[in-house]
Amino acid sequence: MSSFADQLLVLVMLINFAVLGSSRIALAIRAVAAQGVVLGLLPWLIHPFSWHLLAIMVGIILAKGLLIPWLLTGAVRKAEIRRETEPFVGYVTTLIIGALLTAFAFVFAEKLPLAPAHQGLLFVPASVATVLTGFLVLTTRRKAITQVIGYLVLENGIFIFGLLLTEAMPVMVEAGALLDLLVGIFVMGIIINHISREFSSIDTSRLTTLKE
Amino acid sequence: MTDIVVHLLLIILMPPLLLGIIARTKAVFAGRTGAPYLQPYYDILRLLRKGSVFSGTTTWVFRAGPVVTLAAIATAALLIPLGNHPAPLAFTGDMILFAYLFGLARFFTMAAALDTGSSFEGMGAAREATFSCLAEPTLFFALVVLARLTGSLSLTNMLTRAAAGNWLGTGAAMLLLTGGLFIILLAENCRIPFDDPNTHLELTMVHEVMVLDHSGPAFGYILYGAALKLFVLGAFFIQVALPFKTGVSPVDWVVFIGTMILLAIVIGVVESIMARLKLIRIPQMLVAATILSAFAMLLMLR
Amino acid sequence: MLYSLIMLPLAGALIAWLIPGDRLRPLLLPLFGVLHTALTVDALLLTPPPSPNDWIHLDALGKVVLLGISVLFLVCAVYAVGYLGYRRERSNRVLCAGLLICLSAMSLVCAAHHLGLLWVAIETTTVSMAPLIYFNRNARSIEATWKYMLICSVGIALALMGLFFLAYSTIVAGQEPTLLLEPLISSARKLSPDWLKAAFIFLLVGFGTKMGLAPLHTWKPDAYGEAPGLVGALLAGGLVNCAFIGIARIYQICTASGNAGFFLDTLLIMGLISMGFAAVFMVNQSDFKRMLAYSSVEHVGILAVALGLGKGALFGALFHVINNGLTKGVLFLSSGNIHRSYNSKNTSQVKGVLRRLPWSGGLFLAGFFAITGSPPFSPFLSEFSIVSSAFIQGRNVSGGLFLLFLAVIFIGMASTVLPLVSGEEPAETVRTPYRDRLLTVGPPLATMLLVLMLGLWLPEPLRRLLMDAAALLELRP
Amino acid sequence: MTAGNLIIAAILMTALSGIPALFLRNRTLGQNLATAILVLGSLIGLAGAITTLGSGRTEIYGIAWSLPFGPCEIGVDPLGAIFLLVVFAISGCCAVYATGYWPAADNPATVHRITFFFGLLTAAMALLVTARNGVLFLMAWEVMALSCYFLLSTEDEKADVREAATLYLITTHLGTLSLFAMFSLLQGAAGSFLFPPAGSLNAATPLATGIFVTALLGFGLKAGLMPLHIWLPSAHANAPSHISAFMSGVLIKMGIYGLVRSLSLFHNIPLWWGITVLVIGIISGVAGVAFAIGQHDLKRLLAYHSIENIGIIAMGIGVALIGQAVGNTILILLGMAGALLHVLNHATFKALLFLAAGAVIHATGTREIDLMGGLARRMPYTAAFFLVGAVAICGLPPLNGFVSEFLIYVGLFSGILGEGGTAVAFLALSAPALALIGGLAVACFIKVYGVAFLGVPRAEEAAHGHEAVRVMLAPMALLATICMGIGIFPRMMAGPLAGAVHSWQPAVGMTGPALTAAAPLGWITIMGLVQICLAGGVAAHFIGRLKAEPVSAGVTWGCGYLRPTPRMQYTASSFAELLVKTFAGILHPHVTSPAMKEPLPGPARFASHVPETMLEHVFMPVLRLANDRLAQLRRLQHGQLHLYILYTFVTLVVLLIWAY
Repeated sequence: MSSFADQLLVLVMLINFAVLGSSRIALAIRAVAAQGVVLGLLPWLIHPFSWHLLAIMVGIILAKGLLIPWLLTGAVRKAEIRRETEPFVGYVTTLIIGALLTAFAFVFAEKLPLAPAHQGLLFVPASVATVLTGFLVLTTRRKAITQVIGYLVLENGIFIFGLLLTEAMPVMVEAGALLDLLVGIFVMGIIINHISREFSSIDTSRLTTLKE
Repeated sequence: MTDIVVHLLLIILMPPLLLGIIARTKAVFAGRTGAPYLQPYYDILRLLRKGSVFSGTTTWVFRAGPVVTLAAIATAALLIPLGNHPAPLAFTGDMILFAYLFGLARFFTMAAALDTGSSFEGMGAAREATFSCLAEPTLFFALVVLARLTGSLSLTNMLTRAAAGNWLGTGAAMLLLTGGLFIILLAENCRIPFDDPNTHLELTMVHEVMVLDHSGPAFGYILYGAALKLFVLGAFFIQVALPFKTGVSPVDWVVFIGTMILLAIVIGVVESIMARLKLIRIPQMLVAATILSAFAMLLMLR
Repeated sequence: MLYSLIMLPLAGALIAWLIPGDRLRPLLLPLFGVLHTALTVDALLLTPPPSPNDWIHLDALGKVVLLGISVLFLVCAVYAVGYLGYRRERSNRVLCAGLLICLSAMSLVCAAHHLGLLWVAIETTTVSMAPLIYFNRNARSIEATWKYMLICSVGIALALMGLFFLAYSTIVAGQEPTLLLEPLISSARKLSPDWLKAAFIFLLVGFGTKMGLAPLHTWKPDAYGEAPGLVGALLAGGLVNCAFIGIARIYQICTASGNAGFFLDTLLIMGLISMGFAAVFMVNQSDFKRMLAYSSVEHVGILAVALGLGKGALFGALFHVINNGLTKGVLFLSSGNIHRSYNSKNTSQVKGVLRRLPWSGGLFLAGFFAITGSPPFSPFLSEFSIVSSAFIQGRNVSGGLFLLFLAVIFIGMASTVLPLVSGEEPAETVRTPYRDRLLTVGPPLATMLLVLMLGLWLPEPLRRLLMDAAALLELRP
Repeated sequence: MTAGNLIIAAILMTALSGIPALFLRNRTLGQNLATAILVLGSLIGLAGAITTLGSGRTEIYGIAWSLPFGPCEIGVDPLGAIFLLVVFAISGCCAVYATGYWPAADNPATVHRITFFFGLLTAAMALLVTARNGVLFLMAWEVMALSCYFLLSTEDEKADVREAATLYLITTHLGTLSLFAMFSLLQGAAGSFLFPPAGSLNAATPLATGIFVTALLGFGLKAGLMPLHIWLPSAHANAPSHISAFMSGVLIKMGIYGLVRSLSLFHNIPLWWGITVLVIGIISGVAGVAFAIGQHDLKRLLAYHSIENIGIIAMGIGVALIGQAVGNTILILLGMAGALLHVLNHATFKALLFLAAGAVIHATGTREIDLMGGLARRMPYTAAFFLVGAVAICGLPPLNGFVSEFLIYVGLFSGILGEGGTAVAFLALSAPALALIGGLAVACFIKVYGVAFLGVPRAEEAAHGHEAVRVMLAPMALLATICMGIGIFPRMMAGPLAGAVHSWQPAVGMTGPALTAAAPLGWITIMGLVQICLAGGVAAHFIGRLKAEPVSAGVTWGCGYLRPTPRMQYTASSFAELLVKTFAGILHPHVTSPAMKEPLPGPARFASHVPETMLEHVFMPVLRLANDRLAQLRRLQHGQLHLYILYTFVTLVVLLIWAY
């Protein structure tokens, strides 16, 4: 069973690369949605069944897999943009950096001891790698919407780690995670609309009037 | 007691004589007969009997100038030992008062000069101010040396104890010191080569040009004050340069008077054989004097 | 009791949202401000028996910060009535509601003893502030809001990661998995050190972003510069302190874990870096609101340094939390007035404030003296006790750097503030309706007097409270 | 009513003196009321200081405060009392003067500001001198600095006033920061913020060295020791004159007080401390007066003389420290007594000079001495008082300036007689240096006095000068009297000074007679009287002659030129030219001199101006350089959001790598 979880985690990491490499925003959004669904499935594999668990799964799949992608697509449609043109760093380069970061994640994970229950699972490297990927997207992309996607990837990475604690951690913290996610995206969505209204584009590289 | 009386008599009577001797010496060098030795006395007495002319621009400062100057120099004269005899007034640190009294005299002379509002007298005051504050350190180096030499903080001891023995002990230092002091002596008393007491090219003068406007008794005081200053500083100098002492009081008085006259003659000779320095050279000479006495001090401290 | 502290403002927010009239709504703020302060004082006076395993209870640390926040909010609330009087063109529904929500979240931060709950509360403050920064609805404010939102969200996400690590460290150590503070502290020695370190780093970066430690402070000048004065005051005097509590809680756990060296050094270095950054950016800063932002960066740096020094500096740190909050309040509110009156916040246009607005100008000047640690204002006491404890501990290099940065900062601030307040007012400045009135000058004036009072006379209860709080942070050998 | 209570009462009264005026509609009444309260407070304070000096007792009071810096005490001892004397005396005089110089009727906008902060300033200084706890000291220190800032920036509509005020504020705050370090270190050494008893700390420790250096830095900045004097000239020049008088007379002395007080805590003082202070003193003295000669702004010139006199005071302190190092009590006694007496003397004659200068500026409306001239005719009293001050500050007998320099000189010379290589060398070198300072001071003040007061008016302003009103003259008269009193009867200061030195260094078991034995103050009286008698005699004779013989008035002898004009008089620039040229090495004067090429040159003018060289050629360039370097760093705040996030990212990674 746990080996299957590992395969899913590998899949998650592959999706990271898909996000990194995709120039079409719609694709990136789908990729993140897929990642969300996969994460929603994961708890099933590592924890024994419980209604509580089921609730969490459903909640996650709904939020990460449907609601947020829907919000984002809406924002994209409003702002009429198809693809992330000329990012700060080229796609190939980002892919390479992504690979390096993933490697770094594995090295970092090596240094940390695991609880006996989770020996040999890829959770830690996967989550760290995903977090780093999120950072990478955030720092290399121009469009506000893509940066939101990057932020989502970051959140996913954190969530992966959260899975290790599902039973240890009280519900409300997960709720907190989701809440944060939702509210964050929600507010960002609003702001993106305003940005597009103010600047007739959501190219954040234009937002540089405030500086020394 | 007698010593004090003699001291007072000397500082009252002798100073103009020095001027007379200097003038006579110069006359001899110039091949003239020259005025009698006592000429300065006649001049002063005549001036005291004359009326005065005061410029309309002047205030009380102008009148106070000569008075305060003379008083200050006279006070200094009471602090200086003559020959081998203690000064009438002697106490720890009197050499500082001695030095500063001349400062006071200078201050009021210059004030009186500036009070006239004449550009020439201003010029003279400016030069006097500059040269005197360059001369000041030399005197104090000398005082330091003497203090260290005699282990005392009073002019009387410093000068009376500065016996010929010192020359054997620390000849080099004394030599440098004498050189320095002699330059200061000439500079402070406005003698050639620093200044010319009896030229009448105002542009070239220092002391004389400051007193251009004084007349009558005031000018008499100035003349006498100048003579007294020469006398006092001369006494200071010879007791460092020629500390001959026998210990027998009358003899020492004679020796002192003799050496003073000798000094006057020397000054006369110098004035006759030297030309006046260019004005811009004077500061350099004064700094040189300072350096000489500074070296003397270093030799002492070594 | 405690719950009312949190619920009451929420109710207020609801009412504010429902009230239709823009004129009436602002009056809710002082009303709830007073109620909240009353409740706070009450909570401070009669202490419920400490219940360690409770998710919500108020310990000395929480009390200190809560006190500061409540007073500051009251001041801003009264000010808001006067301020919104000048901003009739905007609907203030969002502003009022947001302020009250933020207040409730801040109270929760002070009371929360479950780190998850603490984190949620801090997150709420972040989110609730976003629309307030956006109050002016122009290109600059939206840019500021966007940066604030994204950077802070990233930070907060990292903090969550840190919390997960912390929780996991209990699991790895085979402890009862929990995020309650007291159990964590008592079992700190047993936690897996590696995970603890990782947790500390993520939490420091996370809450540090919120607090504005350099180089995580990048959102601060923009947000502070564009937000209205009273929002800036709450950001600098309220939210910063919430983040401080977050870090202080982690500090409690980490220092209890035995080998505290790494954690202390990290804080010390981060703090010094922040002060250095602030110093660099304050020199010839032409926008006085941005200058205040950098000053806030400086002061969180001071707090971090104080935590890093420990021992005697802890008292100073906690006292400084209050002093900095209040003084920043004065500065932001008076600078808001100046901004209103000149319709510019650039020193090239703003001159001779003392002649045009004697009260606001004087307050701004006094605030400047206070914030730069000049006696007899209270920040002097806290800053001096911090730096002196540095020297007393023989940390001369840290102390020297501390003073050096203070010196540069003073030069920078002085050369911005003094030309601002002194001299003749330029002829060509625009005339605006703003005048100094009781409602816009009274609150900062009262705060300034409070700061002065604390600088001359530290009331015994407050002093004991600070001592207790410092004892909570003390390094346990 | 003990001395301490008197002092405390005085502090409270002066501190509150300005408050009632704030609530009075009638500004003139307010000003007079404030002045009355202040003067009354000052008198009470003087009474307290004098009782302390008389009894020589030290009184310590604990005061209850809630600040977390240990117990707090205030105390009055002879050492402090000397400074209290200065504070209250000068404060009273300046306050009275202000009613004539800064009347409420003419300055409705600023009068309250001045009276309020002036009272606060006085109180802060008095508190500073009595503080026995480091933190209380710092508070008083900063209140003093700030209220002085507000006084200084009274006329902040003028650009150069603003600049001066800003410079002052920044430098004084830097000093305060250095004092933060100093008192922290002191706490580390003494174990409490209370000042330890005098001579209780060992100076031969690195900690003590730290304290010494920080103290020298912090207090030196306030005292205006070269090269930390940069703020002083512009501040003194741009403040209202009675404020300048108070700053120059008292404010900078607080720096001296701090230095003296902090040094008094140590025993076993290393020689290099003394030599450092001595050398700094010499530098300040010579450079200060050299700069002064180059000025022709009356108040800037006086300001540079403050630097000079602070240098002389520092020399005295240096002598005392050397005395401690080599174990020569005479040196300690003479050096410290000289320094303390010079504190008192400089306060009196410098205040006198600034007040007189204020009267002149009030009358002529300019600070440029080349536009004055002939004022002695129009304002005879002011001229006379200025002359007294000038003679005193030049250290000429028989006024008070001479007495304190005399003590220092005797100290130097008795040090020279003693053994101990290095020490003797430095002492021997400093005697001529002091002489040089004296000579230059004479040159400078004859310049000021001659150009400003003597001769004939050089410009319209001077021609219409008018004598100052009585309330302005009275304080000057008082100060002049003090100058002469101390100058002729210095013996009355012997007891207090010895007591102060004793409380500075209890090891020196000295009392009144010992000081008079070490330095014959009695003789100074005698010599003074001799001088006066001689002068009187000559004067009497002179007057007699003038009566007896005809006296006629004429024009000044122009060497044949019969129509001299005022513009022919020697100007300040030309008077100073020779000296400025001599010291051009350190002064870097800006000279504009005519270039004579053609045989018959047209009109040309010579002018020289000496800037604040230290500031222009050392500090500003450094600051500018630093600023340019920092400008590079400021690019980090470029507004690129994604890079901001990168910062976060990098911080995280760096910390992780550092941790593992």
